[in-house]
Amino acid sequence: MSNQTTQIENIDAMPKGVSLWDDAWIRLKKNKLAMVGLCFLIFMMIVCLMAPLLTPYGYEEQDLRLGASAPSVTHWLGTDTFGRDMLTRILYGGRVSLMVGFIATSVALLIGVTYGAIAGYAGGKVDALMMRLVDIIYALPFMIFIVLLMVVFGRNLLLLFLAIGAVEWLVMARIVRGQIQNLKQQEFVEAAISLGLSPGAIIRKHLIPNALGPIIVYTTLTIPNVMLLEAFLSFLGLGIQPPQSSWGLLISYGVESMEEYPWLLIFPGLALTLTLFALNFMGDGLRDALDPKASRD
Amino acid sequence: MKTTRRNCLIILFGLLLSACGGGSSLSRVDQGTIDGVLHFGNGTEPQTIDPHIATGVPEHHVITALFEGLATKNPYTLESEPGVAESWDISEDGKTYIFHIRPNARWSNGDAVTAEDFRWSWERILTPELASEYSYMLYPIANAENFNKGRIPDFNQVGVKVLDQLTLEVQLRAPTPYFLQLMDHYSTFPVHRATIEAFGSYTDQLSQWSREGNIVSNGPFQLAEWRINSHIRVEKSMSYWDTDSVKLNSIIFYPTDNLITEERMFRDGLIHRTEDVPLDKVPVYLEEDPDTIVIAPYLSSYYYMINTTKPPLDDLRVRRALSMSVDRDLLNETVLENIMVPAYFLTPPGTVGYEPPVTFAYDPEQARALLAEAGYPNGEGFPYFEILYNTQENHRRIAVAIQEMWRETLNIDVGIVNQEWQVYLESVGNINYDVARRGWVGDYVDPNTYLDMFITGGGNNNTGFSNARYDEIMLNEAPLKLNNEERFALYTEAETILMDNMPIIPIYIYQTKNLKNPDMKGAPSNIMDHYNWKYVYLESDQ
Amino acid sequence: MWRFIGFRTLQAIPVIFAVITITFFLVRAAPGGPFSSEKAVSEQVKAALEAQFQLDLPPHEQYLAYLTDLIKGDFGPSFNFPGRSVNELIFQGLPVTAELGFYALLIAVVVGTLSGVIASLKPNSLQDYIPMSFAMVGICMPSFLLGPTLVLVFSIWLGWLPVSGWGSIPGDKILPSITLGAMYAAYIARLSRAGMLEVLSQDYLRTARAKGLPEYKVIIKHALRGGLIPVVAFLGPAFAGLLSGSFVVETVFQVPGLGRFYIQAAFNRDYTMILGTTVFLATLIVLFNLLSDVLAAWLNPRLRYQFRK
Amino acid sequence: MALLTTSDLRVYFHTRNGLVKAVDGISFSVEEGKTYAIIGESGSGKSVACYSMLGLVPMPPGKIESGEVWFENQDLLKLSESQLRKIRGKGISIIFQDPMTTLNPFLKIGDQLIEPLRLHFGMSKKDAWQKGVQILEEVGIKNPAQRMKSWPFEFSGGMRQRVVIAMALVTEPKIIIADEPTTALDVTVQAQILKLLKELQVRRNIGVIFISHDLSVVADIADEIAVMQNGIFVEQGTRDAIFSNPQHAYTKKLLAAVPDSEKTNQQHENTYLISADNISVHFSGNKGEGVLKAVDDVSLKIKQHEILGLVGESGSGKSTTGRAILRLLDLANGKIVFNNEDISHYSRAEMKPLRRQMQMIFQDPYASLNPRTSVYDTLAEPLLLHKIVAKKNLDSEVFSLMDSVGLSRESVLRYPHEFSGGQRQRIAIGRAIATKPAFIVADEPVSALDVTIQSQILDLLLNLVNEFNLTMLFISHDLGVVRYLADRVLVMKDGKLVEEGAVHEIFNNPQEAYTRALLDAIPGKSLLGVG
Repeated sequence: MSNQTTQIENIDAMPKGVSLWDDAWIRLKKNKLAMVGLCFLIFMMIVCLMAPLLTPYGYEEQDLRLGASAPSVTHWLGTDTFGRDMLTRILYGGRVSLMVGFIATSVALLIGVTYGAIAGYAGGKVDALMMRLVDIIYALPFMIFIVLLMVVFGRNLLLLFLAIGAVEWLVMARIVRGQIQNLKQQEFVEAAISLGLSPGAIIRKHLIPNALGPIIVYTTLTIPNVMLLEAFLSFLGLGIQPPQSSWGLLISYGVESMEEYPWLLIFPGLALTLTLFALNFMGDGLRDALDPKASRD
Repeated sequence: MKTTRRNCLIILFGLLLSACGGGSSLSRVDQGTIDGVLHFGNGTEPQTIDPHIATGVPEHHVITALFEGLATKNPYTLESEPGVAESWDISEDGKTYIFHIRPNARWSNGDAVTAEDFRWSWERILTPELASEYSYMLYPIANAENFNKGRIPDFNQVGVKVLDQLTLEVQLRAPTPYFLQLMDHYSTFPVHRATIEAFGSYTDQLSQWSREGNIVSNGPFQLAEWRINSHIRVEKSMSYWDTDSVKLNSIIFYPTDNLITEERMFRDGLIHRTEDVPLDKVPVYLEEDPDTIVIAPYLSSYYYMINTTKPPLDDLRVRRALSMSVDRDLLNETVLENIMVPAYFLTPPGTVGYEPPVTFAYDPEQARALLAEAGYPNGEGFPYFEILYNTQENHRRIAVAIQEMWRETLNIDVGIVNQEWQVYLESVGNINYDVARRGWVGDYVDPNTYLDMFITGGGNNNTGFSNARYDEIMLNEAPLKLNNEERFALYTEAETILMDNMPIIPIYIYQTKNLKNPDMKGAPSNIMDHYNWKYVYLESDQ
Repeated sequence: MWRFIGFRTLQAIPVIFAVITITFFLVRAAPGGPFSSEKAVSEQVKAALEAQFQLDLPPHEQYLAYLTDLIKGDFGPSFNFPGRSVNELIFQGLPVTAELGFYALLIAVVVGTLSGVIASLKPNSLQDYIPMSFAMVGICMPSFLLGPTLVLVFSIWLGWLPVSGWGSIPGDKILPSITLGAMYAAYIARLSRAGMLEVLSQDYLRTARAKGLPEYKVIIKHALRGGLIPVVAFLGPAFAGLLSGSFVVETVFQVPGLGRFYIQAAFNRDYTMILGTTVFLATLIVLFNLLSDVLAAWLNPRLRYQFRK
Repeated sequence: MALLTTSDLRVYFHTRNGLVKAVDGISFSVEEGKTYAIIGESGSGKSVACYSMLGLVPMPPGKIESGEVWFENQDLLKLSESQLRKIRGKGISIIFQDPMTTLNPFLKIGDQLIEPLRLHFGMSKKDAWQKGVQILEEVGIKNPAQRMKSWPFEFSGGMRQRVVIAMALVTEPKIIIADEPTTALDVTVQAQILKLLKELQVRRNIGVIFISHDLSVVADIADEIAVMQNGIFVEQGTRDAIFSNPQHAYTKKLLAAVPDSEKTNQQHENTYLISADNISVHFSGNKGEGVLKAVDDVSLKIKQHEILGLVGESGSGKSTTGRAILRLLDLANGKIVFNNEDISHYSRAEMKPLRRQMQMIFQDPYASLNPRTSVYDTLAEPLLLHKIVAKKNLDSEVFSLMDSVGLSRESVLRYPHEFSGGQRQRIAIGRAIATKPAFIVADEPVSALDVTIQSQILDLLLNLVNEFNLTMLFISHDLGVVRYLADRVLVMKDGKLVEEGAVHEIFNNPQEAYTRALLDAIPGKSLLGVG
């Protein structure tokens, strides 16, 4: 009973809802660069989502006689060779790219972290076996694999995510495994074992949180890869169909006419680059925020 | 440790020095013009230069430099000219050809080119085990098809006979007006028996006989070097019978499958001629450098095939509605940069005088009416279908534009699918598509090369189209006609049947577009995109 | 050390075997055969063609025959380039790609470590932000964009370097090397910055300073070695990646390298060539991973010591 | 004559969180051949004071606000960086605390050793190498010519510290700053190093500034002592004056922190809570090397409510024994009985319910706490895992645990790095007692802590043992600590038990030479009157 009273007196120290993430959020809010990045990302997402409200054009709406026209009052970012409004196409393309970027990366993250953590923690033969499997998948001819997938399952977005995740998780698994291998030597892991925690709980609660730094950094590097991979897959025919587009595709088409119609390359390129920069700043900020040591010196 | 470090430095310096070294001297093409070396952008990398195995245009360019058939074509008129044969006699019924081989025709190793060389070569290409994809080019010869398909085992029954060392007699199964033209197609070229047999079985596709150092050929040039994905260099042959007419000292063929790179190579003075031009560059060249861009009619047709076995596309009204709502003029003026010829027919107009019938026009009103008649007023309830194309930028552009035209005109929802080449071929071959793009390049200058595709069950029909009268014309009536007038009348009837049934939506007739350095002369554009290398020469105008 | 190398090599054998097996059946399962053609080919021709390339045998016999040849070091004939063996094609493309990869890696290492080290010396200053921003751009910029852009600037506008080619015109190796190396330079810059930051906080640098060593010697002699270990560990996979991932650059610059063979083979369903290059690259990946482990061990005396025992 | 005179030295740090006056006006001088000791807890500013004299404090955020440091007729604080460099390592050398991190792991010993010679005297590599061999020999490294070519990791901690000392001496400096040079070492090694340092100093007539947190360490070697707290010297004087007549309260506290009392023996019930019979633990070495017998046929029994001390040098197998008893390691053979239950071959799942009964406290409070887990989560984890409290009572239980180990409740949301070493060890102890275990293995729980903190933690442990009726296996290399806490002592060497007995028996009448050597090594015996 007496404890109860003390607790009520100590309102400030109420531990309710405490987690590394809540704490990280508080720290993240203090990091200006990261917050600028985050705001930009949110802004991008909102703008892309609200695209139909923001532009008077449809993304598929052509004006063949107009063709590729430079930025003007009616078309702020110009039009492509079909006379389609670039701003509209970039906004709609952003939906695809952002979605692919986040979902496919999440898939890669989920598989890679789980797999790598298990291999790293198990060690020994299990580890050797699991990592050899990674080597094997890594060496397979990716394009053939994708085409086969496409034929067996047909073309759909889910498959696109799966295909991208299937490549990108490999490196993630390697990185996480290395981290876990180092971390599991630490005394606090032994402490957790001596408390009686199961391996699963140790991995989840003690190992992965401490490997978050490299995981986040690699994740921010994965997202651009994923977005470009989506463009490649869409180019091959798996992925999105015209008249839909994505930033990666817009850029790859833009490259082909970069001398004649530079705006077809510059604007989608800018959208992608700025987003990736914002993501990078946010990633760095998040990494620091998730490391309790980094920010309160 | 020390030495490796220094090596690294040297390499770095080397890189820097070589960076500064460029730019000062003449460009590669200017130097080439002086030296008589033609730098030729050749599209994709040739797979082989064995004339009996090769398929494709890049191979054609190289093989015609290395080999020569009985007749060649004049690049200006596309008339047949004497090649290895100095003359020929054609019988009254048009079914017997006697070729007189010139006595001074020589292989590059000095051997004489004989009638037997041709007989043996044709036996080779027709031997089923060789599995030549172009063996059908010789089918006009009596019994050639039967031999090729294994129905008769004895080549002596095929209509090719060596009368003497320099005289070859060919019996056709029907008068074939374009037969002479085939004599400069590489499938009819002679190959050197001793060489081939020295490198193994004559039916072995994997034979090494056609490799540099091994190959013996009879054309104006000899193979000097072949580095895959880098270049093929051929050099003037001294043993060629007409070597004095050959003006180029050497031709270097570059694989240029990346259009952007190819165009930049041209601009940078690395090649005299490109295989193609990116569409976006066309208006730029037309305006700034009209002398270098060449746009010329080409014996090739671009159309959409329709799977006539699949609802709702099995309904003729739907097919006609789709076809009538494609604004070919607008498409050509915008997406195609105004360089193609809008088409309402399959056969390119003016093919040896044949003019295809025009049976319909762009008519959105009637298209909508037809669709309504088929049960889809204002496109309502029209099932989703997809346009299939093989992965390539221009095909995508056309598909995107047509997709939008159909959406706007007919208010129907159409998807676009692309597949890489091999998958696309399989889909089309199995008629596993809704609507698919296709381009067809004529093998020879005659409407027959187009119209015989659509006979029932034809290997390239791929649409499910079948019409008894059409088959009758193509298989039985037209081949027997001796004069073109009668033949063309039948062809007009056939093409009208085809367009009335609309298993294909014609879109445009190709024109070739490429860049050519003004120094490159003697290479006029023609509808076969054919180069007769001994006519080609380099001369600077300055 | 030799024991370690031997052990790893033994481990690699089942990996490569699995890669061969899976790829062998994968390519045959994929749609589109090596001999699909736009013009219809008669059944007879098709059958004869398949006989030419032994595709008429049952799959398991094809597989066994392939393995038998492979053990003899024969990757078989290319389907796409009749008359050429896969061995020949690989050994024609490999030196080119290896040279390109070497230059690219050289550029990546020099530029990457230099900017990473410079950035790490003054973290969170302009000296840090500027090279790191470039690194970020380098990572975001796909080579299909960087290549044409560099060509536009340095070849078309400035006219300094040739547009394409490999070894035929002076200076034609520079742009492909830079294009290929840029992304790796960016990665290395980030890695070396992180590695250096870690080492720069180590006590033994304080020891070095306490000896009176000037700062540059502290960095070069004491900090670099530890700080660049992550870079070295990255080099193996990076070089393998350079070899297998160079096809975009090779296509843009018309470089006759292995990467183009690989992608051409994949598009043309050149079964033997796909298999050959895959097996070859898988072996290289294993080899270079091993090499970089050995190199990292060589740099890290503790590991080296363990190997020796 | 004073070699170095420092007056009114002030070093402030301008951090984001405000101004930290690390050194706030200290003055002292060091004489030739004498040792000047600066004593203080971690964070008192003693290291900053010394490093700032040589410009080795990062500036910014550090800034020297005032003061003069005279050495060889120049004011070090006014010298440029390049002038200072000529003094560093030549006129004044530093021996750092942790020999494990002070040496560059990527360079051979010899290369590091001759670096200052080549730098300051421009000696040829050959000459420098010879001199390096000499100096290694002088610091007592056998086979020096060969050892020059060794890597740091091939040396034990003590040997490394000898190398570090050699590195400091090799240029024959006038002054050596020894910054806690023995803190990271075992007591026996510490004694050797201190002796060596003293000999060298006398032989070469060097002035030494000796920094330490442990008064007993400097008891034998210091000539003058300054006691530092919060950036100032609270007391300065000769050794005798400080020890015999401490003036400042803080000095007295430091003196009192030396554990000197012997635990009064208690009677225990005769039931054994845990017993280990002939246990062995083997580690498989690299291939071809056979197995390493870390624990070799050890038997021990611990009675209910008994504290059993287990002593030995690093590598003697004492930690492995502790872990084996908790079944954190697999046994090669032998039997462990806990509460009449044979747990020798229990699986992980079978062990789980027992885990709440048996806990462990680790040596390094920095490594044993998950850096990303707040105090709250650290303490709540065992409670939730073993379902000891309901969710709604969790907060109060965590708070009461914090009370028990003397942590302030405000810090419940903080992360380990925000705490000092002592506080961290309190968290770790809180985690260990959270499940109200019957048995705890404490593996060197105080050896990483400052002396004053050590005594606090020891007191805490003792209180908890009594309060919660704990049984404890207390592992330490420090006999002084064991003596203070344990009822009974086991001495281990090379994986085997060498001696066993009640505390006072072992201390007053050791039977084995090894035990005697351990006892001799206890620092500041003059203060304690032991042995």
